[in-house]
Amino acid sequence: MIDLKGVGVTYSNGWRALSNVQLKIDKGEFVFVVGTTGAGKSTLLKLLSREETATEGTVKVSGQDLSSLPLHDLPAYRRKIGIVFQDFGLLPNKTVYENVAFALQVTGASRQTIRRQVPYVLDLVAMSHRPDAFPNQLSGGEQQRVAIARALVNEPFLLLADEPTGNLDPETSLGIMQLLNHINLRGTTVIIATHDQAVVDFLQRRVIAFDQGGLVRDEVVGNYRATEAQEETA
Amino acid sequence: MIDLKGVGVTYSNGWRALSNVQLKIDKGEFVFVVGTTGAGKSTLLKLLSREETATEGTVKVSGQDLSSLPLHDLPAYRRKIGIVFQDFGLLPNKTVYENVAFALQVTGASRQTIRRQVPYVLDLVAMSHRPDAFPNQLSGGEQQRVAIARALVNEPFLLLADEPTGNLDPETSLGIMQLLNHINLRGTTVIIATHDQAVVDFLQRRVIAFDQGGLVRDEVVGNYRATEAQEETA
Amino acid sequence: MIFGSLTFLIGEAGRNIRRNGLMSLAALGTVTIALTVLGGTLWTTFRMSEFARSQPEKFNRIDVFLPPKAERSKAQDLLEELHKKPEVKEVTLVTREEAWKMMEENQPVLTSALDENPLMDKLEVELKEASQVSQFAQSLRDKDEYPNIDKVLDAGEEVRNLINLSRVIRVIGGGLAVGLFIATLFIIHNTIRLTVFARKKEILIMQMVGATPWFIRLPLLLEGLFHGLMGGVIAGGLMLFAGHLVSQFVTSVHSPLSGEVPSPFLEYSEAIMPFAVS
Amino acid sequence: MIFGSLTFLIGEAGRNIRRNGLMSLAALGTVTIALTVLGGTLWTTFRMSEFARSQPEKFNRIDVFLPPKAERSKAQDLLEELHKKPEVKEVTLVTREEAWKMMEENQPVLTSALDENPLMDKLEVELKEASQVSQFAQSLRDKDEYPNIDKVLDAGEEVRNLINLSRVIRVIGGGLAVGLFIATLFIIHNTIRLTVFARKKEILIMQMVGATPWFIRLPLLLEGLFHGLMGGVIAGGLMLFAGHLVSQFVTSVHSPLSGEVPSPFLEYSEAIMPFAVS
Ligand SMILES: Nc1ncnc2c1ncn2[C@@H]1O[C@H](COP(=O)(O)OP(=O)(O)OP(=O)(O)O)[C@@H](O)[C@H]1O
Ligand SMILES: Nc1ncnc2c1ncn2[C@@H]1O[C@H](COP(=O)(O)OP(=O)(O)OP(=O)(O)O)[C@@H](O)[C@H]1O
Ligand SMILES: [Mg+2]
Ligand SMILES: [Mg+2]
Repeated sequence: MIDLKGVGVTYSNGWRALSNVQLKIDKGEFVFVVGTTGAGKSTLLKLLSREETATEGTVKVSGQDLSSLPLHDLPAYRRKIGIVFQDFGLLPNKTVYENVAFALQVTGASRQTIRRQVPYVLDLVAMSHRPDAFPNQLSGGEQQRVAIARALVNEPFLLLADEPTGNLDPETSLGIMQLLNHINLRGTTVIIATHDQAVVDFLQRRVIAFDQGGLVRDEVVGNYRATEAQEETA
Repeated sequence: MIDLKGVGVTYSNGWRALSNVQLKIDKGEFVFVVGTTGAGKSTLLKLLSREETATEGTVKVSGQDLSSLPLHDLPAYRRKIGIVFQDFGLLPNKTVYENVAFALQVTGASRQTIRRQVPYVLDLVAMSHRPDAFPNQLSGGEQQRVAIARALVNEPFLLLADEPTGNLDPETSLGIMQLLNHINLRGTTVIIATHDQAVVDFLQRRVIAFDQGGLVRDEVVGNYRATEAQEETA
Repeated sequence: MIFGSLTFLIGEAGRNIRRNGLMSLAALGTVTIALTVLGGTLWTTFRMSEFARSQPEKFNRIDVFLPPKAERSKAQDLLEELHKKPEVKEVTLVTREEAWKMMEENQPVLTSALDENPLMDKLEVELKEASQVSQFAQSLRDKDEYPNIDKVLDAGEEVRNLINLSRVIRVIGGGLAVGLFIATLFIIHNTIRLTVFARKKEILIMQMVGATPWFIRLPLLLEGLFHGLMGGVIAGGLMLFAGHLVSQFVTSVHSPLSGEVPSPFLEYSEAIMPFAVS
Repeated sequence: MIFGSLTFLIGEAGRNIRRNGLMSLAALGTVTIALTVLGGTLWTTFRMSEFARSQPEKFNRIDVFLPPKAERSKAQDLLEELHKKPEVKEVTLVTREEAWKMMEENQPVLTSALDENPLMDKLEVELKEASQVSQFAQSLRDKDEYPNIDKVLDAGEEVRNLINLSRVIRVIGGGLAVGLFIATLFIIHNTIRLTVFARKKEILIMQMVGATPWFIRLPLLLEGLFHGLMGGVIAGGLMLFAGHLVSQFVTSVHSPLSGEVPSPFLEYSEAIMPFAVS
C-alpha cells in the first residue's frame, strides 16, 4: 500500500534529512520507526502526510503518487489518515471535546456521528473525564492522549504517530501502544516513530531503523536495538 | 533551600492538582520527580518557577516565600534558575544561537560572555553543528536539547527540567541525564520530572513520587518504581 | 450534511470572537473607526453635492423689471396678467423701496456708493417647471406684447454657476471619498490579516487535519463580516451623534442664518456664503 | 552593560520586522493609511484657516468716495494729497466708468436693474498697517479738512465677516482634525495590539526566561515607532502627490481664477467663492 522508491528529502536550507529510502509497507501492517534523534523519522511521517514532499524519488500511497496529488485533493487525503504530531498540535482555542470533534467536522460528519464517536475515542485514551478542558489546562501526557484520540476518531485507513508516548509514563505508554495495536488488528495500517525501547521490544512487530537519513534496518519482527548478528552485517 | 509546607494547588477551573505537599530539598541535591501522567509533576515545577502560585501553604526558595515575591523581582529570580519546559518553549523567530543567547541577554551579559558561553553549552548538548537553524527546522529531540542548553547557559543555582528527554532516544537521554548529573556535581540543585525509568534506575539518586496530587514516596536513593516493601507500607 | 457544516462554521465564528475577546475588540475598534471616518466623509460629500444640485430647482424663477420710475399700478396690472399664464405658479412684486432696503442690508459697501435709489420695481415670476424658464423669459421680451416690461432676467447664469460648484464639490469630495474608501478597505483588510497572522499555527493544524481552505476561511470571513457590521452600526451611531453636535454648534454660531434648512451642512454652507463676497 | 542591552534591543526590533515580513507590512500599511488621512485633513484645515486668517491683512484698505459727478481733477488732487500722508502706502484711483464695467461683469443682475451709472469716483487707499485703518478712516471723515470727500468706507464689516468665517473653519476643521487624530491614535494602538497578540506565546516564554517587562516591550515599541515613522514618511509622500493632483485638477477646471495663489486650497476656495453669491 505504501511504496517509497529512491526517496530523498533535502530541506530548503540544504539539510539532507533522508536519502535513497526504499520501503514497502502493506495494508494492515504495524511498523515501528526507530533511530537516534534527527535520524529522519519525523521526516518520513511528514512525507506520508504530505506535510513535506520528496525532493527525489516517488512516494506512493494506495497507488497515488503523493507529489502529483493536486492541492485541492489534499484535504480529502488527509481526512482518510490519522496523524499524531510530535508536538500534539491541538487547537488552543478549542476544548478537548471540540478538538476531537473538529476532525469529524471537516469530513462533514452528522451531529449524531459526532456525539457517538467523540466520547467513544476519548474513553479509549482515558480522557473522557475532562471534555471541557482547554489544552493549556492539561498536563503534557493528557494533551498527548487527546492528540491520539483526534487521530483515531474518523477511523483512518492509515495512522501516523510521531512519538505518541514521549510524555507518558511507562504504564500509560504500554496501554496506548496496545490500543494502537488493537486498532491495527481491526485493519488499520499503523506507523509509529518512537524512542520507547520497552514498548518496541514488548510488542515484537516490524521495526525499521534510520540513521542519518538512511534506512539501515528492516525486520519483520524486531527489537528496538539491532541484534548482534545484524550489527556485524551492517 | 527549597521548603514546601502544606502546599496545595487548585486551578481556576476548580481542578485540584496538588494537595498537602510537604517537601524539603537541600542545596546541591539531585531529585527525580516521578508519577503517572496528570499526577502533578509539572505543577510542582511551575510552583518553583513561579509560573503558578500555591493556593494553600507556603513555597520557600532560599528562604524567600515565592507567593510574596513582588512582581518586579520576578525577572531577577527567574534569571537565577534554569527551566526546561515540557513543550521546549523556544522562540520561533530566533535561531538556535539566538534562543540560547537570549537567556544571557536578559541578564545584561556582555558580548564576550555571550560569545564564550553560548557555543560552550551548545557543544555540551551536541547541538553546536546547527546554530543558525530556526526551531521549526529542527527535529523534536534537537529542539529539546536546545531548550536544555538555554536552561544551562547562565549557570543557574537551581535547574528545573520537565521531561527533558521525552523526545530523545535512550542513548541521547542517558547522555543528557549524565550531563545534568555532572552539572549537579558542580553545585547546582537539579530537579527533573521524568518518565524515563531506565535513567532513574541507572543514576540512583533521590526520587519523589506523586499520585493524584499527593506526594506518595520520597527516597534518598531510589528507583522509578517503589520497592515491594514500600508498596506494602503505602 | 452541508447544512450541518454551515451551522458549525457560523458557530465557529462566534466561538472565535468570544474566546479571542481582546483581539476581537481591537479588530472591531479599528474597523469601527475606519468606517466612521469613511461614512462621515461620504455623508458630508453627499449632502454638499445634494445641496448644490438642488439649488437649480430654485431657479425656476424669472425676474421682470419695469421701466425706471414706472407707476406702481402698472406693476400691479402686469402681475395680474402674468398670474393668469398657465406656466406661471406664482408672481410676487418687489418694489424698488423693498429692494433698496434689502440691498442696504446685504451690500452696505455698494449702497453707500450710491447717492439715490436707482432700482426699479421688480416682479418675481415663479414657473411650474424649471425647464420652461428660458422659453418663457424669451416670450416676455416681446416689446409689442409687453410694453411695460423693461428687462427680463432668467436664472441662466446662476444655474450654470451652481452646476459648476456642484461639479467641483462632487469631483473633489468624490475623490476624497474614493481615497478614503480605498484607505478603509486597506485598513480593514490589514486588520483581518493581522488577526489571521495571530492564528498562523492554528491554521496549519487545521490544514493537517484535513480542513478544506473554505472550511478554514469561512469562520474568519464571518468574523471579519461581524466586525464590519458591528463596526458599521457603531460608526452609524457615532456619525449621528457627531452630526448632531456639529448641527448644534453651527446653529449656535449663526442662528439667524440657519432657520430654514435643518441639515448641518446646509447651515454650514449658508453661514459661509454671505461672507464669500469680497 | 546597559548600552549593550540597548543595542541588542534595537537589533531585536530590526530582526522582528525582518522576520515577520508580512505582518510588519500589514501593520505598516495600516499606520501609513491612517497617518495619510490624518495628515491630509490637518493640512487642509490648516490651509483653510490660514487663508481665512490671512485675508484681513488685505483689508488694510480704505475706500474714499468723491461726490457724485465730481470733476476728475478733484479726484487727482485728493489722490496726491493722500499719497503724502505717512500712514499711506499707496493710493489708486478707480473711476466711476471702470467701476461700472467691473460691476457689469460681476453682478449682471444688478447692473441690468439700473438704467444709468449711479457710481462715484473712488480712491482705494492702502495703508502700511491694517491696525491704523479705523483711525485713519475717521480722520478722513472730517468734512472741513476734506470737503471733496463724500463717503469713507473702511473694511470693518468684511474683516469681521472673514474672522467669523475663519472661526467657523477652524472650529469645524479643528473638530474634524481632533476626531481624526483620536481615530488615528486608536487605529495605530489597535494595530500594535494585534501584532502583540500574534506574539502572546513568545512574550510568555520571554517572561519565563527572566526578561523584564521593558526588555520585552522596548523592541515592540521600537517596532511600532518604526512603523509609525515609516508610515509618516510614506504618508507625507502620498500627501504631496495627492496635493499635486488636486492642484492640477483645480487649475484645469478654473484656470482664470487660479493665477495668483498656487496652493490647491486657495484655488479651490477662490473657485467656489464667486458662485456663492446667490
Ligand atoms: N524544516 C526543516 N528545515 C531544515 N532542516 C530540517 C527541517 N525539519 C527537520 N530538519 C532536519 O532534518 C533532520 C531530520 O529531522 P526529523 O525531524 O525527521 O528527525 P527525527 O528522526 O524525527 O528526530 P527526533 O527523534 O528528534 O524527533 C534533523 O537533523 C532536522 O534538524
Ligand atoms: N492551567 C490548568 N488549569 C486546570 N487544570 C490544570 C492546569 N494545568 C494542569 N492542570 C491539571 O492538573 C493536573 C496536574 O497537571 P500536571 O501538568 O502537573 O501533570 P504532570 O504530572 O506534569 O503530568 P504529565 O506527566 O502528563 O506531564 C492534571 O490533571 C492537569 O489536567
Ligand atoms: Mg521527530
Ligand atoms: Mg507534565
